[in-house]
Amino acid sequence: MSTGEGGTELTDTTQRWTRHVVAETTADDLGPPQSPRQRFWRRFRRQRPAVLALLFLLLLTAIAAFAPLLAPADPDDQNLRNVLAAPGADGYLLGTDQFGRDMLSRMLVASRISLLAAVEAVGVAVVLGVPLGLVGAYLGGRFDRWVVRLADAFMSFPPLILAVAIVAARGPGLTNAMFAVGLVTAPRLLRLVRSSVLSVREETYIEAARSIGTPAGRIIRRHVLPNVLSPLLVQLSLVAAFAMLAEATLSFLGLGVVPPQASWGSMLQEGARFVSLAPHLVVLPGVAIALTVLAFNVLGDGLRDSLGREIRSGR
Amino acid sequence: MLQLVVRRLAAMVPLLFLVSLIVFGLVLLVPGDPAITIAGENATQAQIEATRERLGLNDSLLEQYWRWASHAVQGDLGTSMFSNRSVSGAIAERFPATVSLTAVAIVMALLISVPAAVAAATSRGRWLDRFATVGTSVGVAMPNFWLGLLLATALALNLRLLPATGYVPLDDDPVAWLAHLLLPGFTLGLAAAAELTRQLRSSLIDVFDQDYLRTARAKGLRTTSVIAKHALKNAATPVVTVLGMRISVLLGGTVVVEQIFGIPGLGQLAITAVLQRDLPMVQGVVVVTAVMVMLANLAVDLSYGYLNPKVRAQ
Amino acid sequence: NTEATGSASGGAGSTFRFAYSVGPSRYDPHRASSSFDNASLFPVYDRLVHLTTAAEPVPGLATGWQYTDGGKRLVFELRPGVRFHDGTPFDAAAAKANLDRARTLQGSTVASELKAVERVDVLGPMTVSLALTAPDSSLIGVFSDRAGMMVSPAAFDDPQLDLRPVGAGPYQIVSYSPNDRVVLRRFPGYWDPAAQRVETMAIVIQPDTTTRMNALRAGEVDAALLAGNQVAEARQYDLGVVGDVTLAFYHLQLNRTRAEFGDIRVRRALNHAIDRDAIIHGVLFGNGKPAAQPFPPGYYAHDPDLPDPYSYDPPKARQLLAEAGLAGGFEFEAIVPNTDPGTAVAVQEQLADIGVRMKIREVSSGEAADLFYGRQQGDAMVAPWGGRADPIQTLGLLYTSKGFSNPGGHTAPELEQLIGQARRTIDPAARTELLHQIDRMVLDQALDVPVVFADTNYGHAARVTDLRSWLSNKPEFRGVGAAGTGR
Amino acid sequence: MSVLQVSDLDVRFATDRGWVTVVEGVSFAVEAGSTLGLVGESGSGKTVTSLAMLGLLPPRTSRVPRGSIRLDGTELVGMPQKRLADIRGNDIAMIFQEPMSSLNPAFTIGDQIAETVRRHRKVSRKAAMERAVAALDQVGIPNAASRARSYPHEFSGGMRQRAMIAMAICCEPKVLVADEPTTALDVTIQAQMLDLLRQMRDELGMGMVFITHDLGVVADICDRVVVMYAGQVVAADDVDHLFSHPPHPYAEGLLAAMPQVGGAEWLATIPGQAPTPGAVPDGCRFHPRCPYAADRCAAGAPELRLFDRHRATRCVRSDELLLRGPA
Amino acid sequence: MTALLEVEDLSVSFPLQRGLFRRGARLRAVDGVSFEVAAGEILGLVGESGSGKSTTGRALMRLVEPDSGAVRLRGTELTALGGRELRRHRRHIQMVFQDPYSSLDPSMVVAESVGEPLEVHEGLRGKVRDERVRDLLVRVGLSPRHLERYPYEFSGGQRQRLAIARALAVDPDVVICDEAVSALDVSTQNQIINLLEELRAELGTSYLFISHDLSVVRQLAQRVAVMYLGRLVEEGPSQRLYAHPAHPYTEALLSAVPVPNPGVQRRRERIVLPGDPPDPTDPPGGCTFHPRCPYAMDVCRSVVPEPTPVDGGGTVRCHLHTSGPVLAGGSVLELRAAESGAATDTGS
Ligand SMILES: Nc1ncnc2c1ncn2[C@@H]1O[C@H](COP(=O)(O)OP(=O)(O)OP(=O)(O)O)[C@@H](O)[C@H]1O
Ligand SMILES: Nc1ncnc2c1ncn2[C@@H]1O[C@H](COP(=O)(O)OP(=O)(O)OP(=O)(O)O)[C@@H](O)[C@H]1O
Ligand SMILES: [Mg+2]
Ligand SMILES: [Mg+2]
Repeated sequence: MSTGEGGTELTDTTQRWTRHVVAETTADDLGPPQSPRQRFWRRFRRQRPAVLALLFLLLLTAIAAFAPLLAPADPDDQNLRNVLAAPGADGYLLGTDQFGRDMLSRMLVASRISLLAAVEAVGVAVVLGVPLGLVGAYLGGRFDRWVVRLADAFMSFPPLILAVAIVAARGPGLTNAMFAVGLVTAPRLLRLVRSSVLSVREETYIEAARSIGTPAGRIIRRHVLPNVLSPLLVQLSLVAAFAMLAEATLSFLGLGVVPPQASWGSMLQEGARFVSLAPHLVVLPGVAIALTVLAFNVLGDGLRDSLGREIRSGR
Repeated sequence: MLQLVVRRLAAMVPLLFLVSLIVFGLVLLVPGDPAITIAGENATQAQIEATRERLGLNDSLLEQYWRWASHAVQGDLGTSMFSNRSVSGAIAERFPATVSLTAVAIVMALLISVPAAVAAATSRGRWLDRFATVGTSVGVAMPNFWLGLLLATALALNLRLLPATGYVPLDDDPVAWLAHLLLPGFTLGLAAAAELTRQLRSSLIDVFDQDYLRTARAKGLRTTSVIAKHALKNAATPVVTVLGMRISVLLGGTVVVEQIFGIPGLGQLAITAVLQRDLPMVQGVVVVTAVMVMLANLAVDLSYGYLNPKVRAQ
Repeated sequence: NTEATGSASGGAGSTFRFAYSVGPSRYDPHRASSSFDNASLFPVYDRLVHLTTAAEPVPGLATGWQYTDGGKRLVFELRPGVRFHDGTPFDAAAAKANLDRARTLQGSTVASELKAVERVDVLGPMTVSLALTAPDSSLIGVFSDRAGMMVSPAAFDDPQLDLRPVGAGPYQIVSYSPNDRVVLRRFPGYWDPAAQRVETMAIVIQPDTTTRMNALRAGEVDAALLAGNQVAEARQYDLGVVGDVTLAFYHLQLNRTRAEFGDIRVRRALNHAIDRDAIIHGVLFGNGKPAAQPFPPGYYAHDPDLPDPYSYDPPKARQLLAEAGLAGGFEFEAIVPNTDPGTAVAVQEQLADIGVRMKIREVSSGEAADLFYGRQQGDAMVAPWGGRADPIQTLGLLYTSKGFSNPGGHTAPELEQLIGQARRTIDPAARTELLHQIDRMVLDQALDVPVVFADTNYGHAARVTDLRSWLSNKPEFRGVGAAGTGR
Repeated sequence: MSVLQVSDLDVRFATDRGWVTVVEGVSFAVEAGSTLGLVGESGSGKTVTSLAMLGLLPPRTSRVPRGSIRLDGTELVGMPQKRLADIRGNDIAMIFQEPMSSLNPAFTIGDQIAETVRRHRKVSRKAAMERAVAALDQVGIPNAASRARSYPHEFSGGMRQRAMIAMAICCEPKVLVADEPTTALDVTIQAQMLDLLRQMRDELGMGMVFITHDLGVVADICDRVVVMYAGQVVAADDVDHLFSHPPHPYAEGLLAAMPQVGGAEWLATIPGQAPTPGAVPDGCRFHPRCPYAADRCAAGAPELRLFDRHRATRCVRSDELLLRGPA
Repeated sequence: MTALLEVEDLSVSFPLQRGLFRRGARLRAVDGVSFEVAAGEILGLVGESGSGKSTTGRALMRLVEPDSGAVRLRGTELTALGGRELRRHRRHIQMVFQDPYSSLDPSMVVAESVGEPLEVHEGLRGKVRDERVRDLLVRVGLSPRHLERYPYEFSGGQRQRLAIARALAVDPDVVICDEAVSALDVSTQNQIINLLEELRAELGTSYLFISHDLSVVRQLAQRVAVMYLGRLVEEGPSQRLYAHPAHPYTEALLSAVPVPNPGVQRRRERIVLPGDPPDPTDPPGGCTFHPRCPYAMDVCRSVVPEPTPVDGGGTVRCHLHTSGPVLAGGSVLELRAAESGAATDTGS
C-alpha cells in the first residue's frame, strides 16, 4: 500500500486505523457457492403449498403419460345398458357416464387432452408473445409501437368472446380452440414480457453492459432474457391455468374437443345434462379442473415468491 | 382532466381501426359459405347464388370491409344473415342485460374482495389470511360455469331462494332485476372477487410498508382511519388496473353465465350467432364488446387521476 | 302418454309460457328457413291445411280441397269470415296473393316446394285454384307447413314483418325479441275459439336443455321441451310429461358415392351393426323407438307389416363386410352437429365393434347441412332428419338422384320411378300403398342407416292441460289450457 | 429535567432464525430544548430505537421484553396502542428520512397536516386547516394558504421535508424524533433544514432526538451524542467532548473516517463489517474490528460505564486508552 | 499534462412529453459543458441533485446522445462514431455506477460479469478469461476464489469493487465513476476511495469522479468542476477551488457542508441559500443561479455569464468577475470579508 507520502502527514489516529487490518470476507466465508437455481430450490422447498402443487402436477403429467396403461378399462367402451352408474357400483370405482363408459378410465385419459390443451395454448402464446415482446421492448421504435398497438387491439376483445368467434370461424376442435386461447393470451404475455423488459432495461446492469460495448443482441440474450425469465415463468403457470379453464369453457359451449376424445371440460359439458341424475359426471371433472388450475396458480405464486428479486442487502 | 379524456379518446382511434380490421378478418377465417345456410334447407343452387349476390359476398374484400366499416362508424353494424334484423338493434336490445350482469358482478366482486383483502392484509400470516389466500386460489380455479350449475341447482332449484333463469329489466322491477342477477352475478364475479382480493391484499401489504403509512401512524391516527383513508386509496391503483383487465374477462364470461341462467344478453347472442353462423352478428357483438372494454379502460385510466393526483397533473 | 288432458278455464289473465330450444329464424313464414320455426309461427299464422297430432291433413283455413284435371289442378274452398290481425279480410284474393308471394318472393325458402304450381287463379270469393305443371300429391302436406301460412297482404311489404308478424292465427304478437322471447295475446276474432284457451302465451327461447329444465322446475315457465334424460327427472319433481315419437329420426346418413358405401353389403352390415335398443335405453333413456323405415310407426307412410330385416347382429355385419372384401374394416368421416352428438358417439362405438372406424367431425348445427349436402364434404352424417310435412318430400330429398339431401345422388332407378309415381298419385289410399312399397325398397337397398325415432318430450306444470305431442315434431299449442297464472 | 428518558431498552424481532435481539440495553435521556444525536453505522439500531419511542414497532413481529421509555414521566412501554396513539403526534412526533415517500401522495399537504390537528385537538375542520396553514407558514413555506392545497408531488424535496416538520410540530410536541431528516437532501437544502429544526426546537422548547450518519451534522446541531454499535449504546457524551476525546474506540474510528479539511490523501477506514443481529461476536461486540483490542475484550461483555450523568462508554480499556478526535 | 479527454460545449436535452399540445419542449439537462481530463488525472464533478452530472457522464459514454458538442478521447472524436466503431472505442472509456446493488446482473456469476468486457472486446472465453478475471479480483482487493459467486453474495463495498474490476478489465484510458461511493457507509466509502487512488497511481488511469459530496471529491480529485442546473459554473484545481471559491454557488456549497468539528462548525459563518434549485424544465434566464444568489445584480438576470479565468487556475462563469464589484478572478470570499466588515447581515 502506498501511504500518503506525497501528501500531508497522516495523523496518529488515521495511521492507527489504516494500519489495522482485518481479514476481508473471502470466498470461503461465504459458504459453498449457490447458483440461482440452487437458491431457488432452497426457497421453493420451503413453500409447502407450492411443492404440493408441483408434485400434483408432476403426478398428473405422469398419469397423463401413462393413462392408457393405468386405465382399468377401455375408456371408449360403452355399456349402454349400464349408464350413469354411481361411483362404486358394479365395480366401477368412479361409476359410469351417460354411455356406460368407465368414468375412472375416462378421467385418466381426459387428463391427457386437458394438459395437452394447456400446453398447446401456452405454446402458441409463447411463440407469438415472447419474441415480439422481448425484442420490441428492448429496441423500441416504430416496430414496437405497432406491436403494442396490435396487442392492445387484441386485448380489447373479451378473451372468451374472441375465442368463441375464432372457433366459430375456424370450426370447433381442440386445435382451433387452443389456437384461439393462445391467440387471446399472447398479447397479455407480450405485455408482461414487455413490461419486465422495460423495467430490466432500466436496470443499471444493462446500462453497464451497454457501456462496456456489448452488442444489443448479446445484451438481450445474456442480460435481458435471463432476468425476465422468472416473471415469465410465473406468468406461464398462470397462462396454463387460464388455458385449462378456457378449454373447459369452450368445450362446455360445445366448441372444444371432438368426441370420442374427451377432456375434462368436454366431460363436464356432456355431464352437465345429467347433473341431477348423476352428479358425479359433473363433480369429478369439475374437481379435477379446479384442482389442476389451483395447482398451476399455487405453483405460480410459489415461483413468484421463490424467484423474487434479491432483497437489497449485502448478505 | 378534460385534456386527458380527449387524449385518451384520440388514442382509441387507431386502436378501433385495428379492432375493426381484426373483426373483419374473422370473415376470412370462415371456411364455409354462409349463403348456403341462409338460403335455407331446400335451397337450389340458383337461390344460393342469388343470396350471395344479395349479401354482397361476391364483392372484393376491400369493398366489403369499406362497406362494413363505414356503416359501423355510423352505428350500423349490418343486418343479421339469419334473422334479417339490424345487428345494432339486436345488440342494443341485449345490451342492458349484459351491462347489468357485469355491473352486478363487479359490485359483488368489490363487496367481497375489499373486506376480505383488508382482513387478510391486516392479519397477515395468521389463519384468517391463510383462509383468505386459500379461498381466493379456489375462487380463481373454479370454472365459473361449473359453479353456476351447482349454485343454480342448490340455491334456485332446491332451496328456491332465488330465480333460476331469466332477466327482468331494471325499470320494470328493480327488486326482481336484482333477484335475477344475484346468482349469475355471483357466479360471474367470484373469480374476479378472488383475483381482486389477491391483488388488493398484496397491494395493501405493499402500502402498509410505505413510509407514509408510518407517518400516518406517527401522527397518532387510529388504525381504522389509517387503513380506510390512507391505505385503501393508495392500494386502489393496482386494484383498479386489475379490475380494468378483469372487465374484459367478465364480459367474456357472460357467454357462459348467460347461457346457464337464461339471460338474454350479448353473450347468449354471441353464442346463438356462432351456432347459426350469423357472421354480421358475431362481428357486431365482438366489436361492441371490444368498445365496451376500451371504454372501461378509459374509465380506469381516468380513475387513476382521482386515486393518484400525480397522474392528474400530467 | 301422448296427451295431457283435463279442462281449464281460459279466463282473462291465464298465461302459458313455453320454453323452446330455438327461436324463429325470421317471422316471415315464406322466408323462414328452419323447421324449428314453426312452433313460433303457428300461433301467429294460420294456414290452409292443418295436421292432426298424427300428422294427417285436416281442414284449416281451407275448409276443403280437391284435385281435378287428373291431378293437374288443385282447388281450395276457403273458410269464410276470417280476418287477419290487422283487420284485413281473408279471401281468395288474399290467398292468391300469399301463394304467389310464396312462389316468387326473392329469398323465398318455400318456392322449391311449390315448383309444381304454375299459376294461381281466383275462382270465386272463397275459392282458389292452383294450376299445376304435373300432379303433385305432396302439396296438401306442403300447405300444412310454412308454404301454406297466410300473411296479411297489407303487411307484405312491411320491412318490420320479421319482428311484427301479422297473420290470421289464434294469437297476435305483443312483443318479440329474437332469440329471447315471443309474447302473444289472444286474437279476439279467431274462427276457432277452442284453440285459444289461454289469454297470453309466451315462447321463451333457452338453447340449453338444463337451463330449460331449471326454468321449468323453478316455475319460470309452464312447459318446456325436454331431453330424453330429463323425463324421469321431470316426473320426479311432479311435473307432467307428454311425449311420443315424431317424424324426426336419427340416422347415419351415407353419401353412397363415397367411402365403401356404394356396396350394398357394406350398407347392410352397418345396419346390422347398430344396437338400436341399446341406444334407446342408454342414450334416450327409453324415450324412443328403433328406426328401420324412414317413417315412424303410427304415421300413414309407415308400413306396419314390413318386418325389420336388420336385427342387431354384429357377426352377420362382420360377415357381410368380409364378403365385401373389407374384413379389416374401413374408416370414414362423419359430420356431426355439435348440439347433440350422443347418438353419434354411440354409433361410433358400435361400428368400432365390427372394425369400422367412424371419425367424428363436429360442426355447428347450422353448418352441418351446408357441409354435407351443399359442399358434399364428409362421407356420412349422423344427425336427426327433421321430417317433412309430406312423406313424398322426405323421400324425394333423401333418396332421389336430384334430392338436395342426397349428396352424391346415388339412387335406384326403380325407386326413383316409384317416388315419382307416388307424387302423381292423388288418391290417398293408393298413395299410401305406393309409399309402403317405397319403404320396402329403401329398406331392401339399405339406402340409409336409420337409428332411432327419438321421442319429443314436453314437460309441463300440473296446471297446464291439453298440451299434446305432435307427430310432425312441430308443436302447436291449439287448445292448451293453463289454470291460474303461474308464478 | 429530562423530557424523555429511555432506560435499558431491549427490542427483539421475529426473523427466520427465531427471535433476535436487535437493540439491547439502550439508555439515554433527552432534555427539553436540546438535541441528542444518535449516530452509528447502518443497521446499528437507530431507527428501531426511535420507532420504539413512538410505539411504532410492528406489533406481531417485534417485542420489547425489557426497559422503559418515559415521556415527561409517563411510561410508554406496555401502554395500550389506543393510548399510545393519543400521545403520538401530540406529545411526541417524528420525521423521517425520505420526504418523498413519507407524505401520502393521494392527499393534499394541508389535508394531511389538518388531519393531525383534528386527531388531537377538538377543533372544526376549518380551524384545523387554519392551523395547518399557520404551521406551513411557520416552517417557511411561502404562500402557505395556497400551497396547503398542493399535493406532495408538487413540492420539491426541501419543501416536503418542511411540510413534514410542519406536520410534526403542529400539535407542539414535547419531543421531536428526527430520523436522518437531511440524508436525502442536497447540502444546501440540508443547511436550511438544520437551521429550521434548530429554530423550531428553540421556539417550542422541544427535546429533539436527531439520528444521522453524518458527524458534520452532529457537530452542527447536537448538544449531546449517543453512539450505537450493533444494537448497543457504546458511547455517550456531549458533543464537544466526544469530538475531542472520543470515549470509545468505535467513536474514534467514526471520527477518523470523516474526510478532514486539508486531510490526508489516505483515508481512515474501520476495517471489516458490522455484525448482523443474531450473529454478534462474544465479548465486546466491536473487538474484532478494534485496533485496540486486547484479549480480555473477547472475554466478557462489557457494561456501559457511566462517568457522569452525560458521559458513558462500553469499553473496558477506556481508562488506559488515550483516544483522540479531530477537534 | 496534455488532455486525454476533451469535452467541448456538450449539450444534452430530453424531450418533455406533457399534454397534447405542448409537445416539443425539451429539458436541457446539460448545457454547453466543456472540460478536459489529463492522463492520470482525477477530475471531480460536483453539483446538487439534478444538476446534470450523470447526464454528462452518460453523454461521454454515448449512453445518451448529445445534442451538440464534441467529446474527444486521445483526439478521436467519439461523438462522430457509430455502431460497431463506437462499440470498439467503448473499451477506452468505462464506467462505474452509483448503485452497487443493481449494476451487476443478478443472474451472472462474477466470472461472467467481470469478464464480459474481455469476451466482447478481446474474445476471451473459458479458462483464459477466468484467469484474467482472477487477476482483476486480486487487483481490487477481492479473493480470486470469488469467481463462481453471484452478486447477491457480496456486500455493497465488495460489489463496488467488482464493478471497478469490470471497468478496468480492458485497460481503459478513462473511468467515469458516477456517485460510485454515495450508497456506501463512510468507512466503506473510504475503502473504495483508497482503492481508486491506489489504482490511479498504479495504472495511470484517468477518472471523472462524479459526486454530490464535496468532501469526498476533495479527497480524490486534483481538479474539480462544479455544475449547477446543467451548466458548469466553476472549474479549477481542487486546492484553489476549496480554499478560494470564485463562484457564489461554490462558496455556498462549501459553506453548507457541515464541518465535523463542533467548535468550528458552530463558530463558522454559513451561507444558507434561500429557496430550492429551480425547475430544470423552466430555468431562469441569464445566470441560472441568480434567484438564489446573495450577490445577484441586474445583469445576472438577463445575460448568461461567459467563462473567465480565475487566479490560481481554472475558470468561473459569474458576472461578479466582469462587472459589478469586479472580482476579476479572485475568490468570492473576499467579497464576503469586505461586506461583513460593513454590515454583518448576509448569512441566513
Ligand atoms: N421489522 C424488522 N424485522 C426484523 N429485523 C429488523 C426489522 N427492522 C429492523 N431490523 C433489523 O434491526 C437492525 C437495526 O435496524 P435499524 O433500521 O434500526 O438500523 P439503523 O441504525 O436505523 O440503520 P440505517 O442507518 O441504515 O437507517 C438491522 O439489522 C435490521 O436488519
Ligand atoms: N432519461 C431522462 N429523461 C428525461 N429527463 C432526464 C433523464 N435523465 C435525466 N433527466 C433530467 O435531467 C436532469 C439532470 O439529471 P442528472 O441525472 O444528470 O442529474 P445528476 O446531477 O446526476 O443528479 P443526481 O445527483 O440526482 O444523480 C434532471 O432534471 C433529470 O430529471
Ligand atoms: Mg435507520
Ligand atoms: Mg446522478
